[in-house]
Parts: sequence; C-alpha cells; structure tokens
Amino acid sequence: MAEFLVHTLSLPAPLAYLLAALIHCGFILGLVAAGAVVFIWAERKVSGRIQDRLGPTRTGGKFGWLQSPADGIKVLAKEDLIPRAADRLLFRAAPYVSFSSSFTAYLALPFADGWVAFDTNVAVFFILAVLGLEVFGVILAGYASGSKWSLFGAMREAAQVVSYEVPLGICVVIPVLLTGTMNLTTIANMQAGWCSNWLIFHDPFTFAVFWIYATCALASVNRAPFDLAEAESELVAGFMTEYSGMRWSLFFMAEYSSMLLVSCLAVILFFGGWHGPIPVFDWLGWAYPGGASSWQLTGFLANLAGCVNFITKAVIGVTVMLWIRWTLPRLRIDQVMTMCLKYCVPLAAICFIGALWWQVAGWWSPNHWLPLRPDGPGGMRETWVVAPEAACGEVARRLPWADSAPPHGAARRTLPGCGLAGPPAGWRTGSPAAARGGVQ
Amino acid sequence: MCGLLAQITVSHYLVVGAVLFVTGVLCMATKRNALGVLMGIELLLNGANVNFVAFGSKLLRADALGLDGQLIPLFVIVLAAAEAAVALAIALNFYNNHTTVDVDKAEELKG
Amino acid sequence: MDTSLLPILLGIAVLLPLISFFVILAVGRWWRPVLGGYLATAAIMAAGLLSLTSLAIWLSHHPVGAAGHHAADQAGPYVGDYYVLGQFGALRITIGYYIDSLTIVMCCLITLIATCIHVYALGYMHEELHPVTDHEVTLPDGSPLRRPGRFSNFFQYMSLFCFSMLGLVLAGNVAMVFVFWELVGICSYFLIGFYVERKSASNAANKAFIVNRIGDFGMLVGMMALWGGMGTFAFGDADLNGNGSIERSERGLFSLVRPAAREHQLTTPEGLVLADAHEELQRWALAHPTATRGDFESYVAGELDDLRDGGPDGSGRRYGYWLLVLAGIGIFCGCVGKSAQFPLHVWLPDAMEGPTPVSALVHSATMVAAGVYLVGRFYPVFAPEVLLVIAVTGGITLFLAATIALTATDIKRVLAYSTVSQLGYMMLALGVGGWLAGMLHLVTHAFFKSLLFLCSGSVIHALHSNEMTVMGGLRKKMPITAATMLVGCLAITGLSIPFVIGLSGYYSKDMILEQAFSFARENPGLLGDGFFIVAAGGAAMTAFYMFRLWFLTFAGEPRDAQRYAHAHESPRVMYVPLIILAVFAAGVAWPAPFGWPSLQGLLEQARPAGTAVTAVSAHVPFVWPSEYIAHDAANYWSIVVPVTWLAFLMAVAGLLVAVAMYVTGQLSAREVSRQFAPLHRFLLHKWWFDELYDLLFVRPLYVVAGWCAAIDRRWIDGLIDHSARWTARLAAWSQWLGDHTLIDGFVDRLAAWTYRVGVSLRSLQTGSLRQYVLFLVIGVVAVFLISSFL
Amino acid sequence: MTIWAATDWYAFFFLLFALLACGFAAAVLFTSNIVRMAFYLTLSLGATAGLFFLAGAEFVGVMQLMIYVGGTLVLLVFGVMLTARAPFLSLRPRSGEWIVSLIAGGTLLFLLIASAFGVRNWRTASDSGPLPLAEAQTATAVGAGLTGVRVDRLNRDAAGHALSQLPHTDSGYLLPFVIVSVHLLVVLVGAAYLARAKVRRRSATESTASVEG
Repeated sequence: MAEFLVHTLSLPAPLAYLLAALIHCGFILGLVAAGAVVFIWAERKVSGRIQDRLGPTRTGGKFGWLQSPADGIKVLAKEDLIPRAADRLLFRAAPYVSFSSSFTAYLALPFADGWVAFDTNVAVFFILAVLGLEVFGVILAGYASGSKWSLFGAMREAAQVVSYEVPLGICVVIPVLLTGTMNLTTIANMQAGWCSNWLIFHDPFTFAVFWIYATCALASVNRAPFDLAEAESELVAGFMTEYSGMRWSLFFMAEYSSMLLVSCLAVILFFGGWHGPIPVFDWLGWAYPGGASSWQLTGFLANLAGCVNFITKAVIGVTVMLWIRWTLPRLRIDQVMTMCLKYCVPLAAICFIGALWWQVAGWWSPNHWLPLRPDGPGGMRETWVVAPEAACGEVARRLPWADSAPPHGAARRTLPGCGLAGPPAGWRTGSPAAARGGVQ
Repeated sequence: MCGLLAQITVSHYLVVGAVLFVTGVLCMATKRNALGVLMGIELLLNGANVNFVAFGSKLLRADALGLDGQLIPLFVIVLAAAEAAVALAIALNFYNNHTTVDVDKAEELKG
Repeated sequence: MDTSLLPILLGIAVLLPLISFFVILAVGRWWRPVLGGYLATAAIMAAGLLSLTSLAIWLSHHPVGAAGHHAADQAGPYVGDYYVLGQFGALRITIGYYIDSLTIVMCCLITLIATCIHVYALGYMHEELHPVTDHEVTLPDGSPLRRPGRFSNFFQYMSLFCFSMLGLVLAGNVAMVFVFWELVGICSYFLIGFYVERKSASNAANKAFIVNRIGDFGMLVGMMALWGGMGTFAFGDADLNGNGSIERSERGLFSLVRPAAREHQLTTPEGLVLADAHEELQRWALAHPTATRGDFESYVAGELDDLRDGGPDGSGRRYGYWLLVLAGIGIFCGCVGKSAQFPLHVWLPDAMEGPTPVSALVHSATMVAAGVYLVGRFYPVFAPEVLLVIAVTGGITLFLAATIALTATDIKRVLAYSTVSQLGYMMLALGVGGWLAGMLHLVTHAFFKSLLFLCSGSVIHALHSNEMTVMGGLRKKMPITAATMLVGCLAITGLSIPFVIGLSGYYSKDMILEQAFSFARENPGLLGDGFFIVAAGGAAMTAFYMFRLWFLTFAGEPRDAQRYAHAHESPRVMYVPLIILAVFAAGVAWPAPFGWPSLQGLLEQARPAGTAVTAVSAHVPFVWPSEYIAHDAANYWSIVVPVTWLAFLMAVAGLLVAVAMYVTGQLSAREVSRQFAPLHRFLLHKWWFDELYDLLFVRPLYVVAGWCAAIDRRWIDGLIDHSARWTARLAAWSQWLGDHTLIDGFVDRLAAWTYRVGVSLRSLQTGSLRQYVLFLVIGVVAVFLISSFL
Repeated sequence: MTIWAATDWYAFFFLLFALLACGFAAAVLFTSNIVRMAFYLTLSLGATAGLFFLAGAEFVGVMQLMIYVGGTLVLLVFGVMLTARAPFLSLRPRSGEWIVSLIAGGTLLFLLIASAFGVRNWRTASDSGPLPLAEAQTATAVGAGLTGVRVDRLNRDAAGHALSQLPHTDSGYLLPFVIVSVHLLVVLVGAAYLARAKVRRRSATESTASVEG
C-alpha cells in the first residue's frame, strides 16, 4: 500500500506510510465496530430463536435491524458513574486497555493474500500475546471498581485465562509446526486449493486439536459456558458491575471483537483462511501468480472474494459461539479448571506429539489429494528445513529422526518465509505480498 | 524530531536501557513493598535486554552482534519469569510468616 | 566632551561622599538627624549621576560591540595621577587613577546600589530618629538599654564607606588600593558594630576586623614582593616626564609582568629575576674582577632571558618565578580575607549583626565583592599556579557555603552563606580562566543579592525577627516584597528559558559553568572535573536554598499568627528601591539588541592584555583554556548546549526538591534532618569551623598565656622549697606516664579500638535489602569514577 | 511536503516508545500503590516491546509481550491478593532514602549515559541512511539458533550458497535451551511447593531453604 502511494501517487514516503497506516487502522476499526454491532444484534436474535422467542422486532424494520445502533445511542447517553471507592485512574483506564488490546491483535491478521496491516513473521505469536493482554483490562477493572463482586470476577478471569493460555498455545503451535512458519499469510496460502488442503484435514490429530482449540478459545474470550468472570447469577455482573455507559460498551466491543478474532485465527489455522473449499480463482488464474509484485485488477478481485470468503467462515465460527452460549449451562470454577488442566492440556499435548509424529513419518494425509500444483502445499510442510540445503542437511544430521528419510525429495525442501533469504521467488508470500498490502 | 533524532543510533537505545536500569535500581532501593522490589528487578532486566537487542540489531549497525543479541534476551526473559515465580513464592511465604510484605521487616540477619 | 573629563568626574564622584561624611561629622550633632540622611543620600545620588555621565562619555568614545568576545574591543585604560604624595628614589607614591571600563562599571554599580540602599535606609532606620530602647541588651539592673538614636551616624558611616569603596575601584596603584582597602575594612567594622551595645554585634565586628587582618598580612607580603621586584606601585604605564615615550621607569605593573614585547605573555619581571639570581651574578662578578659596570650590565642583559626561562631549553631553574607566585598568592590572601573565602569565610555570617542595609551594601554587593574585583584587577599578575590556588579556594568555598546555607534558618544568614557561595563562584571562574565570567557574575550578583537582602530587610522590618521558622504566608501581607524577592531568587538561581532569555544570573552563571566545563575538558582528572561538578552541584543547591527561603518566608501558612497579624507591607520609600533593583537584577546582563552596548561587551573592553589566550603552566600540569573557546561557534554543540541544559536541569532539580519539601510536602524536611542527623548537625554548626578555629588558635593562646603566668609565679616563689614537690610530682608523673598511660593505656586502648572497629563494621550490616542495593549502586559508581579518573 | 520529506517515522516511533517506556518506569518508581505500579510496569514493558520491534527483534518483542507481561499479570494478581489492603497500599520509604537513592541513581544514570555516548562506534549511525520500519525476518533464525543451528553464521561460498558443515564455534544455543527449560520446570515446581499455604512456620522456612539451596 505504501509503495502504491509512493510509486503511483508519488507522495513523499513518510506521508505515504502515515496514510497507509491510517487506512489500515480505519479498515480494522470499522470491521471491529461493525462486527460488534452485528453480533450484538445477532446474539439477541439467536438467543430469541433458541428460546423460542422473536428477539428484537420493532426497532428499524421487521428484524429490528437498528436494535444495536439504538442500544449504542442509549449507552452513549447514559450517565458515566465512578464509584467513590474506585481507584479512579485505573477505573477509567481499564476499558481502554481491554479494548485496545483486542483491537491491536487485528493488526497482524491477514484478511486476504497480503491484505494485512502488519505483515510480521510472528503473527500467530503476536495475536496470542496481545489477546492475552485483554484480560489485563478486566483484572484492572475488577480491582479498580472497589467492589467485591468485581474483584471476584476479575480473580476468576485471571485464573481462567492464565491457565487456558497453556492449552491454547499448544493448539496453535500445531499448525505452526506443520507449516513451519508463524506468518499467517504463509500458513493460509499453504492451504490453497481444495478444502482437502485445509490443515484440519491434515491428520486425525489436527482434526482433534481443532476442537480443543475451539474450547480453549471459548474459555479465553470467556464466553459461556466459561463466562464466570461476569456470572450474572452469582456476581452481579462480575468485573463490569460498576461500569456504565461508554466504558461498559467498550468492554462489550472488546468481548465481541475478540470472539471474532479467535474465530478468524481458527479459520486461518485450520480452515484455509481465504482459500475456499473450491479453488475458483486459481482455475481462473486470477489469483496473484507466484512472484507477481505489481498490482493487478484480477488479483485484487481474487483477494476481495477471498476476503469475503474468509469473513464468512469467521462469522460462522462466531455464530457457533453464540449457539453454544445459549445451549450449555455455565460451569463452576473448579469444573473450568479441571477442564483445562486435566483434559485440554494433556489432550493438546498428545495431539501435538501425534501431529509431529505423523508429519515426520510422512504418512498419507487428505492434503495429498488434489494438490493445487505439483509442488503444492503438500510439499511445503517440511518444518525441519530452515534454509539452504546445507543448513537443512546439518539439522537433519543433528535431529534424532535423521535416519528416517523424509518422504519428499530434497528438491521440495524449500520453505517459504524462513529467516534467511526471505521467501523463494516461486512462492507467493513474503515480499510481494508485503508490497501489495503491508504497511511496510 | 528531525533535529533531535536525525539518526537513531545504538546510543539512543543504550540511553533508554540506562534509564530503565536506573529506574529499576531505584525501585529496588526505595520500595518497601516486596512486590515493588520485584517490579524493580523486572525493570532492571528489561533495561539490560534493551541493550542486548540494540547491540544485536542489524538495522542499527552493520557490524552488529547478530543473533546472540536476540537469543540472550530470550533467555533473560524466560529466566526472569522463573525468577519472578520463585520470588513471588518467597514473598508469599514471607507474608505467611510475617503477615506483611514490608521488606524492612525482613531483617533477622541484621548485624 | 572628551575622555580627559573622566578622571575629573570620577574624582568628584569619589569625593562627594567624603564631603558629606565630614559635614555630618562636623555639624550633624546640631542638625535634625534626618538631614544627615538626606545629605548622604543626595551626595551618593550625585556621585551616581557623575558615574553615569562618565559611562556615557566612555561609551561615546569606545563603542561596544555586541555581546561576545572581540579582542579588538579592548580599550586602553586612562592612567594618571591626581597628586604626587612623594617620591623616594624609585618608590613613587601618588594618588593615581586607573580608569577602564571595569572601573566605570564598578563605579556605576556601587553608586547605583548605594543610592537605592540609602533611600531604603531612610525608611528602614527611622526608629533610630528617636531614642531607642534596645530589648536585646539588658543592663545589670535587668532593664533594657535606652540610648539616643544614631540615624545620622549611620549615614555618616555609609558615606565614608561609599567614599572608600569608590576610591578602591578608582585607585591607580597598589598603595592606594591598600589604603582604601583598609578604609572599607574599618567602615565595615563600624557598621557591623553599629549596635555596639550588643555583645554579639561587637564580637562580630572584632571577628571581622581580625580575620581581615590575617588576609591583609598576606596582601602586605604580596605588595612587598611586587614592589621589591618592580620598584613601582602603579598599575598602568604613565608618561611621567611627558616626553611622549614610555621608559623603563615609567612602566606599570601590568606591562612589566606582561610586556608587549613578549605578546603580553606572563613574564617574570627583571627585578624579581635578578633579586633571585644575585648569587650567580656575584659569582660572575668574582670570576671577572676586571669587569666594568658596563660589562656586568651587558652580561646581565645577555643572561636575563636564560635565567628567567630556565636556560635555553627551559629545563633549568626559573629564577624569580616563585617570587611572582608568592606575590600573587599574597595579593590573593587579601582577597580571601575581604571576600570571605575559605578558610577565612567565618566572619561574613556574623557580620549580619549589622543593620540590614549594611548587609546589603557592604557585605553582599560591594565590599566583599572588592576581593573579587581585586583578583580581576591583578589578573595579569597571577601566575598559573596562583590561578589554581584561586580556583581551588573558590571551589571549596562555593561548596562549603552552599551546604551550610541548606540548613540555616536565619534568613539573613542564609543570604550571607549564599553570598559566600556566590563569591566562591566568582573566584572559581577567575581561577579557571574565566575573567569575563567572574566579573560579569560580580556585577549581576551585586544587583540581585542586594535586592535579596533589602527584601529580607523589609520582611524583618515587618516581623521584627530573622527566624524563618516564625515566617510563612507573608506573600498575602507584603506582595511587593514577595514579588521582588521572587525575582531575586530566580535571578540568583539562574532560571531561564534556555537559549531564549533569562534573568541576569542565568547569563553570568552559565558563562562560569561553560568556562569550568571547557577547563574540565582541557584538564581531565579529579581537579578539572571536580571544579565543574562542584559548580554544577552548587547551582542545584543554590536553587534549593533560595527557594527554601522564599517558600518558608512567603508561601504556605503563617507559623506565628501573632507576628503575622502585625506584618505589613513596607512604606513606599522602602519598596521603590526594591522595584528598581529588581529591574536591574532581571535585566542587567541581557545581551542588548540592535548592537546596543551590552554589559558583557563593556567588560570585555577591560580584559587585561594577554589573558585572552590559552595559558599553560610550566610547573603544574594544567591548561587554562582561553575564555573565547567556550563561546566559539565551533564549540556550540560540544560546550554551550550541554552545559546550558545541565545548569537548567540542576536549577530545576533544586527547585523541585524545594517544592516537594516545603510546598507539596512529599518530602518532609523534618524526616530528612532526622535521618541525616549527624550531617544535619554538621551543617548546622557550619562544619564546626568556629569551634575548630577556637580549638586551633584561641585556646592555645589562652594556654600559652596561662603558662607564662604560671612560670612567672613559680619563679617569683623560689625554686628551693618547691624542688621537693617537683621531685614528688616527677615520681608521680613517671608512674602515671610509664605505668598507667603507656602500659595499661596501650592495652586498654587496643581493646577499645578493636571493639569500636567491630561495632562500626557491624553497623554496615543493616539487614535492609534496599540499603544493600544502594551500596551496590554506590560501589558501581565508585568503580566508574576510579576507572575514569585514575 | 518538505515537512513530510523531513519526517523520520523511525525516529518518531523510537522517541514515542522510549518516552513511554521511561515515563511509565518513572511512574512505577514514584507510585506507592502496588496495583498502579504493576499497571505502569506493564505499560512500560509493552513500550519496550515496541522498541524491540523497532530494533528488528520481533520475536523478542512478542516474547516480551507474552511472557513478561503475562508474568506481570501474575504479579498483579498476587499484589491484589496480598497487599491491596489499606496498610500495604501506603508502604512509603522515608524521605531521606528517597534523596540518597535519587542522588546515587542520578549519578549512575549520568555515568551510564555518558558512556553510552562515549563510544564512537555506537554513536555513529549505520550507513544505510534513515532506518527502515521494515520487519526483520528473524523468527525462524531464532528458532534455528535455539535448536542448535546458527543460520546467521553459515559459512558460505562465493556464490552465497552455504557450505555443508558449520564451524563448531557457532554451535548455537541447544544446550542452554535445554538447561533453561529444565530449570524452568524445577523452578515452577519449587515455587508451587514453596507458595502453598503453610500451617507451621518451621516447615515454611525449611522448604524455603531446600528450594533456594
């Protein structure tokens, strides 16, 4: 984007950077806000349907489209209360911490090939880390409210999130392991082609681990049945008890945006990102060919469709979350902990080892059906190769499974997005993508 | 901005590191709350990390330290986490025994 | 009007106060006392007008460049004699004048401040108009002392002082300088002891006088050395016989020490060389019995340079150099006494016993500054070694006085120590080669310090107490005083908008710091860096104690409701001078726009020839960088910018600590003083200097006297009937010495020492985590310092 | 437009993050409320992570965010649980200690900064002109370094292709990595053991000794 501004509009580079950054932030903010609005409405409708009600019907048209904008106006108009016992500074700061962290995570999230604000190599890690910061605001809110309900809620949230980050991390590491990169764009691009190329179908362990991921993600964004932090029936509203008006709605936006975020992550890690079940644009040849660095209309259209595709999958994920919320009853804190420490962590670990084993053994996987192109994604999943052949040989010699010859020929042993020479020209991530989309 | 920092060099990073380091030391020296002392240590290690990263950054200097400049901070961070865990355990233990976290109360070994 | 008027105008200006003195002396007894005050004020005012006139004349003949250094600016002095007292061979004692821009600036300064203070005193001393009841003096019958008012006497002394001070700056030769030097001394003696009935006052007066004698002794030595070496007292060259050329006999001190022939470099004068080398000359004379006087003189002429510079390669002994150093140090001794430098600083704080106008005029603005002025005047004569001594003295004084001022609670004593500290600044500046910096600070300091003293005077006048512990919250009662004093504080602190504008102190203090910095740059090492560090730290301390004073006095809540209730703003006759002085304190050092004459440029004209270049000593490994270096555009980023920021930050730091302690109260002064109790006591007792001197000098004197008396008595009673007692005493003594003291004493002492060492080491082990951390830091810093300095 | 041409975002962001880090560190220092301290500390650490990103050490930066800030989170929880009570919220040192420490620290800071600008090689900028905001591709290299391959020290031939074996001096960080992981495990177990609620003092002190020793 910046290069586009510089070369096409011939703006001075710093201004171009500024504009590019602003545009990206604008897009993301719009997405988050719109997402929150839509999901709040959807939540009401879904819950209504599930409980055999209608949900909002009047405000704005038949389906109550304008319900959540109306809510928003109401919330904005509400008085902004700060309890006397509160720690005013932290009380004010907490919602912003929470919201800004869940918003920041989007920076590293690619919406299509190269459509990413911050095309970093550690995107997965980055998103996890920043998502972990969200709980921080919650705890601050709980402490600063100076009310015991809030404190209880915050403590629960802390315990829950801190413990659930462990299995979540392991689950996320598995796709990283299989693709050999933490660059989300690369991960997604490796699943190009038919839906058989999606990582969830890589082997039974990945299939299993996706569900663990779903559970842990649900817990780490503390949605029901893990929403103990704001358990209405026990703690009045948990950490949000003392909040009202704008700050309260900030918390809500943070919750919904992080829901969307985790499902986006799931889509990229397991469901091929913007690569649909059917590789339409690859047939049409519209998708950016490897190594193409200039802006093309066809490529743009392909990305656009990919973006729509991607968001659709994500929204489906969110809908499932809503569905779960109105289906399952809330757990007790001890059950939550048991769930995490006694089931999720061991299972995730087992899946980790299993996927690793499957990968090293190079057994058959659905991904080997219908590879998109001869050196297709199947060939791209050699994690042990760090770069030029020499290093590869070196590592192979050092690693315990060195003698078991990997199935794919050395010719396929190049891994994109690795630390040294950058992505090889033959593959369509890395610098061209950055040239097309990244701020930098 | 342009006049002040025409070109960021290692020295600028070192200054930030120095400030963090000294702040950490001062935290350790002035906080009576054991957790405050811990935070001082965190700041201090952080300042050291900044120096490592600055020395290791190829962006700042062609003849940089290289990968070591990033690997050592990794170890520092991990060990800092471990240290924080142990220190917190000790603080908790101290709290159990003395019902306070005032480090000035921990002077049984006073000469 | 041409420059030939200058001596006449200034001469009249000097004489006017003397006239008023004599008039008051003669007829003051029969006048209404207030008339004496009016007369003195009128006289000094007239003198001020004359000085300003002469300044105008000077400027019209020697246009001043913009502020900054241009060697071309230096305008030669006007030298001459009013009257020749007598000529004894080579010794020619005259009433001479030596007028350059420094002289004129000093005259204007003195008369201006003195005028303000006279006017102020008219109001301040009003109670002396009527019979006074001095409650601080109780007669034997317990009733307070009642005495007639001394209004006119006060102004009589003030006039005498003004006369002596003006004479001192105008003086054209060392002898006159010494005479006026002693005159200002005696005036200060009178004025300190103005309330002579108070024991403290008379003691203070004696102390001041005696301490000054010590310094003046050194000064006499220096004068003798100078005269012995050069045979003249005059400063400048004067064409005595009017033949249009300057012969050897008509040379003044400065041109003898820095002859133009040697590019004004410091040169041991011929006289000193020969006086020191007379043995060699005699040897030559004995070796050549047949030599005529002509041969001898030609030999001397030939050998002179080798003797002076230690042979052709400069390796041999430099004859006469040590005499020059001796002379310089002697002169400087006088300055040490007069401007209260360490170790003779003890008299100034006690001198605050005098009335406040006196403190303002004599003991802050002019007389104590006379020492600095003299150092500046004799600057060309000082050898590098002497400069080093001056710098060290100044640095010590600056630090010592500043620390003491941190804890003093008597408002006038705080100001007194601040004065000492500022004088230390000036000495330091001169010592590290900053002639202009020192002189500029002298001028600016005179303004803001007199302002500060007058403000404190009006506070004292309102509260009838010097103790800051009973003040507070006065800004509501006396807004004008508060405002003007705030101006003074800001000025002395040197606070400013860096690089944009500041009050006068900002310019002078920064100039000093820059010079110290460039000195430290040239001479890395403990001493070189020490000067700069001390100066910078002093800036912080200055800010702290000045604002401590202001806050304690004017801010916060009144601490003594009853005094506060009676407090009131001073009458107009007292606060108008305050405002005038405040204006000067703010703006006197501003670099004037549109090439108007700026103070810096004016003073630069008086820079002694040959002092503008980097000086190197042959004996001590130091380099005195030229003052221009610090202001060279090339060094702007490497010297001016960092130093200015450092000074600014230091001042702000001090200010913030003061605010935290006395306004917002994050730091409680009581806690601090309790925690550093030993240090606090140490400072409160002024480093135990008085006690130390008492122990070192006074007691021994008593002891010696006692001995004499005892011996006398013993001899009057015969020895015979005492001899037995002597023997017994000897035996007892030997037993005491040999047995108890030596044997037992040694063992016990050893045990005690061991124990004490153990205890003291044990106290290191505080068991406090945080102190260990501190020890760590201090250790690291120490390692840094050691590794960088050694 | 000239102002834009003159703008150096790298410097800008560096300045921003540096000021945030230092400012919040100072806030940590000058706050006495433990929870606020933790809050400021987190912000300071986060800003430092930003500095790491700027310096091209993304992986370190993210580690910083994840571990350090996570650790601080735990700190915060403990702080709330232990000391969010009135007497502990105001554990203030005495003013004298403030002054002494500030003087000592100030001197140390002065020395450090002086030495930071002391070395020409550090003071002089990299010849690559204004620094790019671009990310450095380090994640994989770091991972390889931890598994024992110093991919930045591969000895290459003239054409830039790496030769088959690595010099033994650059054998990476495999061993330290393993040691640290084991150490971490031990520490966590020990901490859990140490921190569990005690009934009697003696056992507490013993266990302290055992773990520390």
